[in-house]
Amino acid sequence: MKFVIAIVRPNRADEVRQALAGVGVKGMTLTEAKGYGRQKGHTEIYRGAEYRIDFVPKVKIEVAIDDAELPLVLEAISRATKTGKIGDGKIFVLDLLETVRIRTGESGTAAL
Amino acid sequence: MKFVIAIVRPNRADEVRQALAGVGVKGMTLTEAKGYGRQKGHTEIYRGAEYRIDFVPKVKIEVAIDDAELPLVLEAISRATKTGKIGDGKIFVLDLLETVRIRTGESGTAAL
Amino acid sequence: MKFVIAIVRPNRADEVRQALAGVGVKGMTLTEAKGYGRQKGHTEIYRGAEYRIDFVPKVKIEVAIDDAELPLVLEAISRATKTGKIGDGKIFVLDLLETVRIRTGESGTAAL
Amino acid sequence: MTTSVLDTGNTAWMLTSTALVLFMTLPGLALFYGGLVRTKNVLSVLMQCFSIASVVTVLWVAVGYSLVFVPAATPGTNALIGGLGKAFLANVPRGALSGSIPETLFAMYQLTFAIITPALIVGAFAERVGFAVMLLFSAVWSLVVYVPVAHWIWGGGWLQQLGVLDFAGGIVVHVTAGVAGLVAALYVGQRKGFPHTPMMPHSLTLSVVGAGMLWVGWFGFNAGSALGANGTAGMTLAATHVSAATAATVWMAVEWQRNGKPSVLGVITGAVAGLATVTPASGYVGIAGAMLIGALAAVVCFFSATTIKKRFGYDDSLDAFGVHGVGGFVGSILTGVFASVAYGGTETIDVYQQVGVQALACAVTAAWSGLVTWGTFALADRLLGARVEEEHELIGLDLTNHEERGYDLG
Amino acid sequence: MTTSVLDTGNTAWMLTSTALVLFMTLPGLALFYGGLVRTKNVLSVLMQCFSIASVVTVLWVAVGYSLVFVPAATPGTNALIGGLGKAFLANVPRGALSGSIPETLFAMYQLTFAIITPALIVGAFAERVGFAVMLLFSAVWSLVVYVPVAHWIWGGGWLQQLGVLDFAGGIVVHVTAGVAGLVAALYVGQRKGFPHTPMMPHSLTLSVVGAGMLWVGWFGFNAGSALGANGTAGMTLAATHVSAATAATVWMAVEWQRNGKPSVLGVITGAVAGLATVTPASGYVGIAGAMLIGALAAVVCFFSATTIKKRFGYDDSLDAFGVHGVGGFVGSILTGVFASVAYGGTETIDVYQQVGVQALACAVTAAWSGLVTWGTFALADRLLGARVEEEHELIGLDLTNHEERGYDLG
Amino acid sequence: MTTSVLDTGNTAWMLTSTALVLFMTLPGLALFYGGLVRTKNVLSVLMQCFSIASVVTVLWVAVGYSLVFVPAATPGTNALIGGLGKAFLANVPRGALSGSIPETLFAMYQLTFAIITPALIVGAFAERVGFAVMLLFSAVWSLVVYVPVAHWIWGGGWLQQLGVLDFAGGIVVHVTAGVAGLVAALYVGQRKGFPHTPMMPHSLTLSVVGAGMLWVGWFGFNAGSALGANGTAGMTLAATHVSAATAATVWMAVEWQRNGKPSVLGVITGAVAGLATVTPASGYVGIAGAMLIGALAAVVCFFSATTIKKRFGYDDSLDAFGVHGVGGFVGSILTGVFASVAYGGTETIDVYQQVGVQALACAVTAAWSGLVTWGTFALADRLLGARVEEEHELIGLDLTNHEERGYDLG
Ligand SMILES: Nc1ncnc2c1ncn2[C@@H]1O[C@H](COP(=O)(O)OP(=O)(O)O)[C@@H](O)[C@H]1O
Ligand SMILES: Nc1ncnc2c1ncn2[C@@H]1O[C@H](COP(=O)(O)OP(=O)(O)O)[C@@H](O)[C@H]1O
Ligand SMILES: Nc1ncnc2c1ncn2[C@@H]1O[C@H](COP(=O)(O)OP(=O)(O)O)[C@@H](O)[C@H]1O
Repeated sequence: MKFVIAIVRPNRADEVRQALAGVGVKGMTLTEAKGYGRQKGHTEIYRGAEYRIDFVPKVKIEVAIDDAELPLVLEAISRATKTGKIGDGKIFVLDLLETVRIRTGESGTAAL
Repeated sequence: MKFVIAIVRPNRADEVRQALAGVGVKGMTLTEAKGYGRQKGHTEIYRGAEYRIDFVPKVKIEVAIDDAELPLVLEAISRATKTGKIGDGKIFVLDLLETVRIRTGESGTAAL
Repeated sequence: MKFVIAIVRPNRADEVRQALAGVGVKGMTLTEAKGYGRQKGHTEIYRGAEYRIDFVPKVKIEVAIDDAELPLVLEAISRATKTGKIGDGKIFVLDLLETVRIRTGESGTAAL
Repeated sequence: MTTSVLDTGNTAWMLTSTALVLFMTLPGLALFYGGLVRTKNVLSVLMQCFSIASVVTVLWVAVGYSLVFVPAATPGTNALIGGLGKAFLANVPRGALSGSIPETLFAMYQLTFAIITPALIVGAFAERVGFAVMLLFSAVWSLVVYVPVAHWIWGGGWLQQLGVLDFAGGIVVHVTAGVAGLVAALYVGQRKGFPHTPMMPHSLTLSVVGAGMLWVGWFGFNAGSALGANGTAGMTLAATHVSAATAATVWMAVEWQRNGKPSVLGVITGAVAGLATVTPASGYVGIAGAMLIGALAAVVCFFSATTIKKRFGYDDSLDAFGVHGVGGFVGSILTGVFASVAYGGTETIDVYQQVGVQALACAVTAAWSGLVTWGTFALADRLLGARVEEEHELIGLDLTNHEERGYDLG
Repeated sequence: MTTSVLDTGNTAWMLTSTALVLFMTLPGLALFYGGLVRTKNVLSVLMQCFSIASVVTVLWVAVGYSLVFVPAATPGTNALIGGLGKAFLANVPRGALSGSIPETLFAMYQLTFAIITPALIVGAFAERVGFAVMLLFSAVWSLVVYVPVAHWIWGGGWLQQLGVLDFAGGIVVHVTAGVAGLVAALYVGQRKGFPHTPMMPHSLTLSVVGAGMLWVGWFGFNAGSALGANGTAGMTLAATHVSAATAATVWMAVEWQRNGKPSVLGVITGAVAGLATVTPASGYVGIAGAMLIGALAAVVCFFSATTIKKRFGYDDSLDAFGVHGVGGFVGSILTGVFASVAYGGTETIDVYQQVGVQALACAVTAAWSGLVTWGTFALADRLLGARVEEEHELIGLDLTNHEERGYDLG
Repeated sequence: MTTSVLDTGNTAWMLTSTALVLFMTLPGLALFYGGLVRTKNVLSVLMQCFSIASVVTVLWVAVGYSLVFVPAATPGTNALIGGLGKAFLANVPRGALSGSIPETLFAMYQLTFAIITPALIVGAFAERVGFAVMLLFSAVWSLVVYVPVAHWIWGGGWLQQLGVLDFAGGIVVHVTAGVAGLVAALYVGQRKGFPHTPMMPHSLTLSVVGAGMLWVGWFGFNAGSALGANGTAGMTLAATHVSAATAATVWMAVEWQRNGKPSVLGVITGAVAGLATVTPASGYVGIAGAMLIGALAAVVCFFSATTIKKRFGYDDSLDAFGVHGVGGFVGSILTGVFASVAYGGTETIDVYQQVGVQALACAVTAAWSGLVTWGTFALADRLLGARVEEEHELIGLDLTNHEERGYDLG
């Protein structure tokens, strides 16, 4: 199994959810995050002093999948969130040793 | 070492903490998250229009452990958070290559 | 590639960002978190009753890097955030199978 | 008092007072209470205050005002309830006067009291009673408790004839609401998890804002009860303010001494306790009396909101009984003392006898309010279920009752 | 009316009313609107209300007051616009009276109306119009629409001569602002994502607070328009309050029936609709008339803010037109009915004829306001671009227009 | 002024003004300041305002009022301090008058000034001074600075005898508080991280709300200082409002020009600067004078809160000195000019001489306030440590001083 972490633009969360559901993914978990990268942040002004805020709002989507789903999943995320402009985000793929569904105690791909 | 990620109901965080402490876990990290899965979300109404919110509040607990602790940890989390109703959540287990305790520079299981 | 997760004090995020940038890291992702560990939390009082809050505010920094960068990265994070007092935090290193830059479709170390 | 010429100064002050007392509920009390509940229930509390203000207005205009302040058609029943001669304010032309102010204005000023009283109660059963039950209860309680009690004490009813003193509503407002709160809290039971799970205020910031508004608005509540801009209004305002400040200071000191730290919640609760407690006495006492009342209010209400509540284990969520009820009792009894000219007050009374009358009035109204509250909740329980399903309590009333959330800050 | 002696009671009430109506904008309306937008735009709305209050004050003192209330130098033009005799309030000494109150005070009281009117409009184009465009528009609109319309109806202009009835600004304030909002919303187009993306209020809590302040402040708006503390003020306050409460109750009932649940946004919108709609009639009607107006306000505005808006697809972000505009129309027409002594009102009028005059006044002012709004936006579009870049709309106006954020709670 | 008959209109306005000025502190200033600090310190600021209101009330009633407004027993000392003849308001019966209003009311109105003045100071040392030190300081400062200075200028003391003009507290309130703030900020030093770490307001939304309340409440502060509902009150209200609006507009323009963008914080700070600066002159000037004062207030305070503070590096956290102190100085001096009939004012004065008196009064009170502040902080430093431990400053005062948090939105 694979554990896929996608960092995407905050307003794209719903598109990603739909795209993933579209390729058969049954669940995912989302966290608000702040990203630093090539995309530049913004400035804020306070009493005449300007402060650079380097971190930009991002959403992190974590989804555990079966190995076979990986290409589809990568493609779905990219499709749903790609604008071609700096800041589209990253997808990271990690190996997932085990999954447990707490409710039933099922494990492995059955628990996804 | 293993890196365990548990997605559980938000009001269960304290029970999980206690259960983990009960099996000897010394530390953990918690993040607020939103989950999508079989558990259905809620609707919100605005000026007569109804919107479905598919994401439900969840808490993500991350805990780094020694390999030997894994069965106990899985059992403790399940016990603390299982209600038997849809939405109890998932546990994911990843392999953990290295751990460093910043304060002392210790690494490996000594740093857990 | 490696996926490094650092849990640090919340007021240290900017120092870590600078230190990482200093060793050539181009991007990272930050999440607000709450930690439980040796560092004790605080008490809150409500209508004469005292409640212990065991979780303390932390920041989680996730950074995907090339294998070769690991020692530098570990060192940079430690340097930027170490105070020597309990609660400095942890660094966890996981193996990273794949990285994709959504904007360009690049993958592997080119996408970092 | 009974001059039949309109005085613009008195009218100006009563217009302002009406605005101030409405402001106490909207948004004052709504914020004070709203800040104290958990995020998932903030809107439910705001909604309760807002809808009570609306529905009670309709009831008051329809029959409430008339039943309180218009003599009954058959004089025999007037001891218990007034008449319907001014239902829908039909016989209140714009030229009609009540003392030296327009009667329409008097009716609206009194309405603002009828609004805040049931709104105070919701603090006791917050976070677990659904909107429909709350609305049904508030409407019934308003007509069956507030209206007759106000008639008994202010509208020429039997307690007024006995000489009870209640300047601005210690009994009419705070005792009745506080007891109703306690009984309702007992009927519906504790919130799930109480008292072990911490149920922290989701925004003490909002509660402080609400407390500030209550303090300021209370000038209209008490000094407005002078029904004119005169020496009584001036002294009443002073007594009100001094009692609030003294109570806040004393509560802070008590907490500092007992817990090692003064709390924000403590200081604002102290101020509200001082305001509620001085209310029945506010127009009769001098400065020293007001200070003493404030100090006692802080000590007694501190004790009731912490020790007593813990001891008996009822879940009066936001201390509607612990502060308003207890403060109302204490203040109403003390009015029998400090209103006396012997103690710096304005009334030539026999203190022992007056305290007796005050106690009787408290006891009877408390019993009546408690009885009707229990009965109404029992009825609502039959019809709708007195409290929400456990699942809904967990999710929160905002989403389950209104499909809305208080904040969407993401 | 034309006594030339200062009455301290009337003056006291008008000082208070001036404070109350300013309070409606700062912070009442600012909060009501601010809570309804998304987090990223909350400051932009607060800033708009605050800067309108500031800039309109300067314009009003400079020329506005004079052009509305001072007769034109050449009598022939007075039907359309007043004169500049009191520009910069230069000829308004502190001893000057307007009726029985200081003229300076009258000028300030009227100013608070001139402030809130353009502030109401911003609700219609919120979240997509930049600060500079908003400011330019508000300044122009204030001088070219508000000032002449106020003169026509309150300053001795042609509509007043025709006998139009507008006690506290149903036409002058709500029709003009509502229509301007609609036209502006049509000119700049929908927000990106509307109506499919949910654009939930970021803090209904704030909106409830704002609504409470509007309700209380409206006592100054309507009862203050009696320009004294008298029987009319009392009845006006009652009519205002009763209409608000009835409308909130009815809106709640309609929603409950249609959606299965009453919403917080519904109840507060209902109250505001009741307040806006009763405004033109508030000084003329009796209690029954006010109740009827409130009930109608709720039904019609509910329909306009949900069904009609959806049907025609314009994006009146915060329902400035749907509530204020529609409520203004309905109330102004109904004033022609319920102001009549035949229906419990104060005026001896022919209802059919009066409704005609009211309709004419609404139509002409609406047309003028719409026209000038379209023209001004077209001009602003040339100069500055009518709406912000898409990227800026996405990021939000707080950061892009002001480099600030509403909250930093981390 | 010295009529001995109660006027209900004047009394109505002063009752309202008392409510308005208390509202400026609770919750106005509390919110304005509370929004500007970081989340971890919001409650500490609210708590400071609330507890100052409470404790100063007790002190004022006990001795403050008497020492300011009652002539000293030995006439020789009256130039410096009043007498104790009305300690605990003991000799102030409800029938007593002050001018045409109840003396109790006058005492309460003046109390609201005594409350807000030390509350203004806390803005200067926010986020690093503990609760106990703050409370000790406020109590001492209130008695040793506010009370004598108010006596000097308003209670028949030496500066009043010299003819100083301070209508509503430019010197008594703003100069004394501003200078105390500066000295306290210097004594306790910068916040850890200042000025490099951004210390952004945690909720500009709250600050805007607070600013709106301050603006509205200021009508009671300035126009209430007319002590009646008359022509002076009307003109004072106008001058106050116009100055605020002009200052907000000018500040916005200056910022727009210098930073490319106008900021929300700028506009609200401008309004407050305009209000503070016009205060001493508000009852004496005409509209043009008020506009000029507002414009100057904006420019000078902008300069002081940005450039000067940066240049000298003191950490006046919320610009208590930069806005109130500097505005107070500027306004008090300009009063010597614009109060003159020659410049549209009411006073027949020699401008040069009057400016001299004003400057002298500013200098002496500033020196006295600064001296006592330094001394009191030095004393508090000995007893309790002037500022909190570094660790506590990091965690925030809410948790470490009160074991509470401002928000629990999770
Ligand atoms: N090496 C990295 N490790 C973790 N997160 C990263 C890394 N590089 C980028 N990110 C995340 O991806 C986001 C987008 O990256 P950025 O460089 O701004 O643009 P792009 O995705 O177009 O290359 C960043 O804001 C950050 O959250
Ligand atoms: N494949 C997945 N990857 C990541 N998170 C998941 C996945 N499936 C479920 N989750 C998380 O687990 C939560 C519970 O899942 P859900 O399907 O609702 O119920 P259950 O745990 O009873 O099967 C989801 O809300 C989501 O946060
Ligand atoms: N085993 C663990 N798994 C995950 N996170 C941990 C673990 N142990 C500690 N942490 C995180 O590291 C933080 C610091 O740990 P703590 O024991 O308090 O101090 P120190 O880092 O000085 O040993 C914790 O608050 C928690 O967020």
